[in-house]
Amino acid sequence: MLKVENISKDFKVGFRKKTEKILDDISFYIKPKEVVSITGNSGSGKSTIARIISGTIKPDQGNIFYRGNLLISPNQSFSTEYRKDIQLIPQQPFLSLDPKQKVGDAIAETILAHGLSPSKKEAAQQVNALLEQVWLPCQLANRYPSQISGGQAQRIVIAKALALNPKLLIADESTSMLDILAQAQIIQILLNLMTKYGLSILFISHDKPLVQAFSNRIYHLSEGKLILQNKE
Amino acid sequence: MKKILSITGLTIDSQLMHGSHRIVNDLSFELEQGETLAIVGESGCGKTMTALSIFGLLPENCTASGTVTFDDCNLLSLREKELSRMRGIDFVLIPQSGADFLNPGLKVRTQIYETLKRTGIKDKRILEKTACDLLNSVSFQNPDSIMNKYPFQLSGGMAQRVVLAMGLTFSPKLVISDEPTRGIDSNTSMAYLKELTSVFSDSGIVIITHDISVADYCKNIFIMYAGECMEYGDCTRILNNPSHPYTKSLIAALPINGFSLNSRKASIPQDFLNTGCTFYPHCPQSTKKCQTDKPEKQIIDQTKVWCHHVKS
Amino acid sequence: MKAIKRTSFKKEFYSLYFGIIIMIVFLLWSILPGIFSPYNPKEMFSPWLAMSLSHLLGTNDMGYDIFSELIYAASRTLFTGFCAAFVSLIIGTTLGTLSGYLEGWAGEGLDFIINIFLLIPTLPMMVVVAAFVGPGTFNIILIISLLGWCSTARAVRARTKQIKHSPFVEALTISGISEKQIVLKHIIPNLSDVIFAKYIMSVASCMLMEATVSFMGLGDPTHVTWGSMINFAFSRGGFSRGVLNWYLPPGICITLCVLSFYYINSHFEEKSKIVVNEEQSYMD
Amino acid sequence: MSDITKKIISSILCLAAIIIINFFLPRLMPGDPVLMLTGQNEESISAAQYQSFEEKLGINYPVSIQFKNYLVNLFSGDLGYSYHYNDTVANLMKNRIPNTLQLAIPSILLASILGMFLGCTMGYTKKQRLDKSVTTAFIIINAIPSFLLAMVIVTFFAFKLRLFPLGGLNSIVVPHHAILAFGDRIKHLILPISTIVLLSLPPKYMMVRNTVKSATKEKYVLYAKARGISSFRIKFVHIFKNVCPPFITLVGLNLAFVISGSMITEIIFSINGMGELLYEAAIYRDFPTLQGCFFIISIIVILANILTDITCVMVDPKQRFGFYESN
Amino acid sequence: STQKTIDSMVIGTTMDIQSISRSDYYYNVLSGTLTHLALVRLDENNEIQPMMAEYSTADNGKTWTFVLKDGLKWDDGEKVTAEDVKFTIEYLDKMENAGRMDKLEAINIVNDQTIQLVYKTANIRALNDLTTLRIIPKHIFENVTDYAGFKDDAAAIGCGPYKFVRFDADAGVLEFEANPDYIGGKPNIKTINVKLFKNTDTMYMALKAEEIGMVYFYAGGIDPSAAADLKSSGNITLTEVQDTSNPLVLIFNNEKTPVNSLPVRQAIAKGIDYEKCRELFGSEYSIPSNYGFIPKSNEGYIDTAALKLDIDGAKKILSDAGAIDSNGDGILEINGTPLDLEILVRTDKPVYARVGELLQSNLKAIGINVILNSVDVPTFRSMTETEHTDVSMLSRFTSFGMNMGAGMSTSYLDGRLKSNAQGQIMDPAFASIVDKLKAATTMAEYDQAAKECQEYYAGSVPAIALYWDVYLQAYNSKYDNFTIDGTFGIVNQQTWYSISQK
Ligand SMILES: Nc1ncnc2c1ncn2[C@@H]1O[C@H](COP(=O)(O)OP(=O)(O)OP(=O)(O)O)[C@@H](O)[C@H]1O
Ligand SMILES: Nc1ncnc2c1ncn2[C@@H]1O[C@H](COP(=O)(O)OP(=O)(O)OP(=O)(O)O)[C@@H](O)[C@H]1O
Ligand SMILES: [Mg+2]
Ligand SMILES: [Mg+2]
Repeated sequence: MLKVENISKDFKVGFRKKTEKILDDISFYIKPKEVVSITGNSGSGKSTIARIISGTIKPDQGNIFYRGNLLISPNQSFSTEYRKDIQLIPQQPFLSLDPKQKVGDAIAETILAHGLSPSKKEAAQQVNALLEQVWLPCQLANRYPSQISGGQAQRIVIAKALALNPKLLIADESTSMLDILAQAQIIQILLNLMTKYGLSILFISHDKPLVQAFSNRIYHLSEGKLILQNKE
Repeated sequence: MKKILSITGLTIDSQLMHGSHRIVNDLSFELEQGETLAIVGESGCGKTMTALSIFGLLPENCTASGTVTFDDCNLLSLREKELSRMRGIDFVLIPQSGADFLNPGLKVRTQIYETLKRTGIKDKRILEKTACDLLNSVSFQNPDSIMNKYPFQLSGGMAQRVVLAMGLTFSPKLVISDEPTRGIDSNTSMAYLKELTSVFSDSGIVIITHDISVADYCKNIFIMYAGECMEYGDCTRILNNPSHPYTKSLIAALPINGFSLNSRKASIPQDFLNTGCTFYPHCPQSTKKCQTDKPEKQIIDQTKVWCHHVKS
Repeated sequence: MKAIKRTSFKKEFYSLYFGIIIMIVFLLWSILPGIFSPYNPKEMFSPWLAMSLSHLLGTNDMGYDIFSELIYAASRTLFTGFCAAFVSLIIGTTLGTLSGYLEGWAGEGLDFIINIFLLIPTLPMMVVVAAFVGPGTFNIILIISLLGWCSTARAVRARTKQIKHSPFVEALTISGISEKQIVLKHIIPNLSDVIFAKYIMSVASCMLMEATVSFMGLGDPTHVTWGSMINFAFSRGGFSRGVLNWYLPPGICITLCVLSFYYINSHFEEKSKIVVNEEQSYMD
Repeated sequence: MSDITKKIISSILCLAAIIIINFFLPRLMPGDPVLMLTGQNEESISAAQYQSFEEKLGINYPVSIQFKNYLVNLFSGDLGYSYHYNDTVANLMKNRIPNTLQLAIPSILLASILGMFLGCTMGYTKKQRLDKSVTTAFIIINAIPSFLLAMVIVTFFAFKLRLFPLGGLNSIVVPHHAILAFGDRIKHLILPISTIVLLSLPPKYMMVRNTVKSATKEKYVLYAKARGISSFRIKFVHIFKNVCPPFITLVGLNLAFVISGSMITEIIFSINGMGELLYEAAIYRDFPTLQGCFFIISIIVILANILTDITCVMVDPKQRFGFYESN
Repeated sequence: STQKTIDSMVIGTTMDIQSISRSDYYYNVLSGTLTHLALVRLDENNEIQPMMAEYSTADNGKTWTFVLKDGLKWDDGEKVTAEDVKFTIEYLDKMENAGRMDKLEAINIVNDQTIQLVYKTANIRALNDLTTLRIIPKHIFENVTDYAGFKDDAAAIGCGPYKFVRFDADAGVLEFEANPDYIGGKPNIKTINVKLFKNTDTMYMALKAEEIGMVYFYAGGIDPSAAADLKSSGNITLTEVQDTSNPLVLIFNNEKTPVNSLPVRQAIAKGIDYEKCRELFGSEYSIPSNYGFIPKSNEGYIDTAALKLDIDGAKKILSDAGAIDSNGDGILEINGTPLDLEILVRTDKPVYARVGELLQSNLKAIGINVILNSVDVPTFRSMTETEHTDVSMLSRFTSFGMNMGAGMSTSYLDGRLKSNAQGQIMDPAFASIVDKLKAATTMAEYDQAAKECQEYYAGSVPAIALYWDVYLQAYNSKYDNFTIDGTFGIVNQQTWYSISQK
């Protein structure tokens, strides 16, 4: 479904043209209904991979194919027609919410932007359903990001991604701020969607037991290289 | 052992447009010198708010009542000026989610240095060296290049570790660390916990977490649900032999136990139930009594439990 | 626990009431000046009368009743101030946001336009424009708004650049929110602090700009506004005679007007930070 | 750094546009370009004079040659000749720019520092009442017409209290000793500078206060407090760093404002400066002087623009590291 | 105790002096009171007196002979000669386009000190023009081609009672010191500083604060609205100077409707509240004006009927002329066209707008609708002086301007003149009066023509002087014994010898 070929990425550091190689010739693939996990030390470049696939930064080299079509390359930016299919759950939930927008509106906005609901009223209902799915009371929808807790923010971000019924979900440390129960709940939702709609997941996490528990393949990222690890 | 912190009847209310809403209800616990306490609870149950209230850093629309006794003075009644003198010296907060909490406009170096300067170090070279040591202790290989970066150039875990490192600068009596290990691999987080307990061996440490393995590391554990205390006592005893139904379901949901979920829905009730146990709507064992009466504190094996189903 | 705590907000209301009352008074003045003013503003009494019951604020150099003049000047002043500030705000925000948000030559091009306008020194340009279109309220609004938007645009541009680089905008792109919506629904609300500061300040400046324009001999002296009252007081000896009751009241009116506007707005700003808990809004 | 190169290119284009406007405006405007360019009117000019002006200006050459001459003149520092002042425009400016700068530079510095200081303090403070009263005070100041404010300042400090002189830049008899002469100048500058500072302070204050106010809700402020960082440092280092770009832009803009906008102050304080020159030139339609002022102010604005943009990039690390360039 | 030697005095002025170039209008005026001399001057009774030279005339004013006084020296020590006078006339004609040479047939230098001007036509008022001809040194200027740009200190060399010392543009100060070699002897004040203000209010404050000794503006007084304040401040004396100008005039363009009809003009003249005008706009010494237009202190003045408010009279004139209010809106119509009087006012002088408002309310009472049309200065100038597209306007006639050409304000009002004519009288009767004025060879002949002219004004009302002002000049009360001069007011060459200090 998604094929990543020979991706490399440098980051600028310092004033002159000094750069640092973060990703070096990365290749992997994700099949439909598959959970692929990436682990690695902190700062190894996992989030960078996620951001490249979701189209917010461009790779320096390499191509990414989605369903056989070229999705991203150094001189092709993410084409909007796949926006709905590939969703990222970012690592820092607070920073990725508009401080002046109520969290419920943030979800409703995404739904409406993709025409997934005919009217605002229905969008509101969908939002409530989504919030329930991620174990949040619907009153929370009326709060601003500064008025919710870390875990709640993380779940809002997840709900926002799920709202679009994506085909590929990139979850970057998505359960790191959740309690065990909520985490289990989210994982179950994801597994459900996977069987029902053929969702694939790129799961980025540190939590070894968690990763072990439900992924099909595990990659380990270290010093810019991606190494396949067999499930133990 | 000397008592460092003792909290009784801590209640936090938030002011919203159409009235007030209770976040934390009647919490009590205490902390001795050298003790590590884990606060565990589902997300949104009020852990961070509890920590913030101790520091006097609640958001504008929230107020705390009750008593927070630290060093023989009630922190809740202190003025902002006195509190700000104590913050970072007498007690330290290590916040949840480092990247959100670092100033995006300042270099890591500036932010570490200004923290270090609070402890009285002036010399540039000593500053540099101490900062490097600190960063090393949270498994950074090349501290110097990290210090020259801006927070947005760090990865999530790196930012978290920078914040942890900053937390280690002080020699306070009380440390509250809010989900310290979020987004860090387990080796680093264990190393960090070791460092934390050895650096602050004389202080009281509170670790807010949802990671049972982290909680395992602590002496006592305090289990919260929706702003109220469920179970409080020795850590190993509670984890191995949970008595409260909520604690039981927590442990059942661990990945090793196969994500098993008891019937549960929305996480926190928006209004506190004046009567009855807070957990009863989701409790597999709930009875009529749970709905009407507030559970009393029970003590089993030196563990405090608030549940009708547990008999001492 | 459901008890509604209102005491801490009560005090907030005082300034709100103050603002609303002032605003209503001024609006009534401008809609129905005849009802409030004791005399026709062009009726002549003896000049330089002091304050008295029959002439609340005395009379001016021409023997006009100052109080009546003050009331009759309200509509034109309010209109000029709010309109000119509003138009320049709209232009400034639009161009500023776009030039800050757009990448590449589109952004640079807009920036270029802003710079060109910035380069036009307001004063001589006003002289030239005033010479072509002639003095008059509408023309003054036109001139002020056509030349006054640049500084808003620049400040907005700088802030937009900053916001554009924040992670939440990145997150919005990932959610597939169109650029248009990002700008309209997310960037602009986050600019509100800059924009509002600008607007508050420019309402008053626009009201006064007219006075300055006539100070330079470019205004339309045949229409009274608060600004031109001050200007007349200044140029017709009101200042050297120390006729406070002539030049202070219009100044106070301008200030009150802006203050009331500020108070009303800041009240709602505060309010909006405390969340509506009962009803759900979902973007309407 | 390519951002800055782009900036410089666009500034050069801007300058070119200004030059072109400057050149064509009098030639395209209705009326006789010779009269327009000399600032004369028909009655006061004889046929012979007209002819000599025409020759001097080279109006009857083809436009391309005129433009070439204009450029050559411009780059050799010849901004034209003002027949109203009977002097070259370059000379007029040369005499007046230093006077204006003496007012402008201290005013800008003071206004920026004060605006930043008060704005940060009031935006950050929890004392609602203090904040409200200071803000109200600034709104009031902002609503005072500039000439009235200047007059009130003169009347009170110079006339009633006799603390400062009533106008001009020197006393009638300048003391001989350099230090005394300097003191004399300072004494004359205090009131006009205070006036300009008061006039340009409110917008800056409001901008900083509002942005700081919304920034106090950010999480990094909370953490800075938790670390016990002094509120001074939080205000002026942490928050300010992040609200800087729009502020710097505003300050940069102010440079142009102070140069042309100090007009009222210069008139009331009888100072021979650019503002006054511009005012007179506008009133008398002294086109060459207007053109010259226009040109010089344009250059100043362009420079200020480049400078503020560069500073913004310097201050905002995300821009500096081309955070967004990579996508 | 009064003393006759004064160390220094500061004169404050709002005159816009940019440089000491001879072409700087206000510096030129100022120099005429301090450093430079003209051949003749006007005294307080507006009569010509010798200044640099004694004069005599022959051929009914065709030939004028001037004998320079003995001992006149330029500040650099050179002698003043007849050559300098000749040079000045020729040079200024070239440089300033002064137009004197057109009128002259010859300039004959009789000897070093004697010069003869021969005019083409006899002109009994030729000397009027020479009062502002300030003689400049030939040896300095003969090589100066850039007359306007010549701002060297040498440009200020004159032969008057004072010498120019310095011009400090930053401080806005011009310094002059007494010229010990002056033939009239040493003036009473040693140093005179002229302080330039850009704003009248601060200047008055400086006067009150005794920072300056007096305020001065050429051909004008202090602002009447400030008079009361200055007077009450205790240390300031106000002096009256008889004005020979018309400070506020309503001028009609006789070619435009409705003011091309005589009854309308007459009705307007009767419909204005002159008392109120003086109260609101004039100084307290202002004088009610007459139909004859020319102020009292002018040469050739005759008494004509005084202008008075007479509403009934005005109404009667209008109804006799067939004006009726057919649509009942309060505005009269003649042959169906309403009496809309458009008055042009300039925006730089707020007082005109005020006067306009007064006229508006006055004339409404007699059924004439006034439309105020405010325009900026250049537009005003081009509309009134070049294009003559105005219907009527408010303006000010200066004393010098009124005396120009044939005098009697004809250069403002004669429609035959293409430029500067603000009024538009195309009437042949008026044209012949103007020609008569020009052709006068004796003062008696001139006065006769002047009489006819004023009678014409009174009969045909081409312009209305709203009042005749007496302007006020203010100085610190410690000074005394100023000499008053018709052209310059209290600052003039004679004042420096009479002034004293308490
Ligand atoms: N400013 C606020 N006003 C009102 N309610 C708030 C505010 N901030 C947080 N809350 C609410 O208070 C409750 C407790 O929040 P808190 O941040 O303490 O949770 P937490 O236990 O730390 O959870 P997490 O593990 O997700 O961080 C949440 O339900 C949250 O929605
Ligand atoms: N904008 C940027 N400019 C420069 N360097 C950056 C930037 N963003 C990230 N980096 C660097 O890239 C490296 C990888 O970052 P990334 O966020 O992908 O790590 P990660 O694997 O997600 O780590 P974590 O588990 O801690 O989140 C880090 O060393 C970081 O410092
Ligand atoms: Mg990451
Ligand atoms: Mg939390």
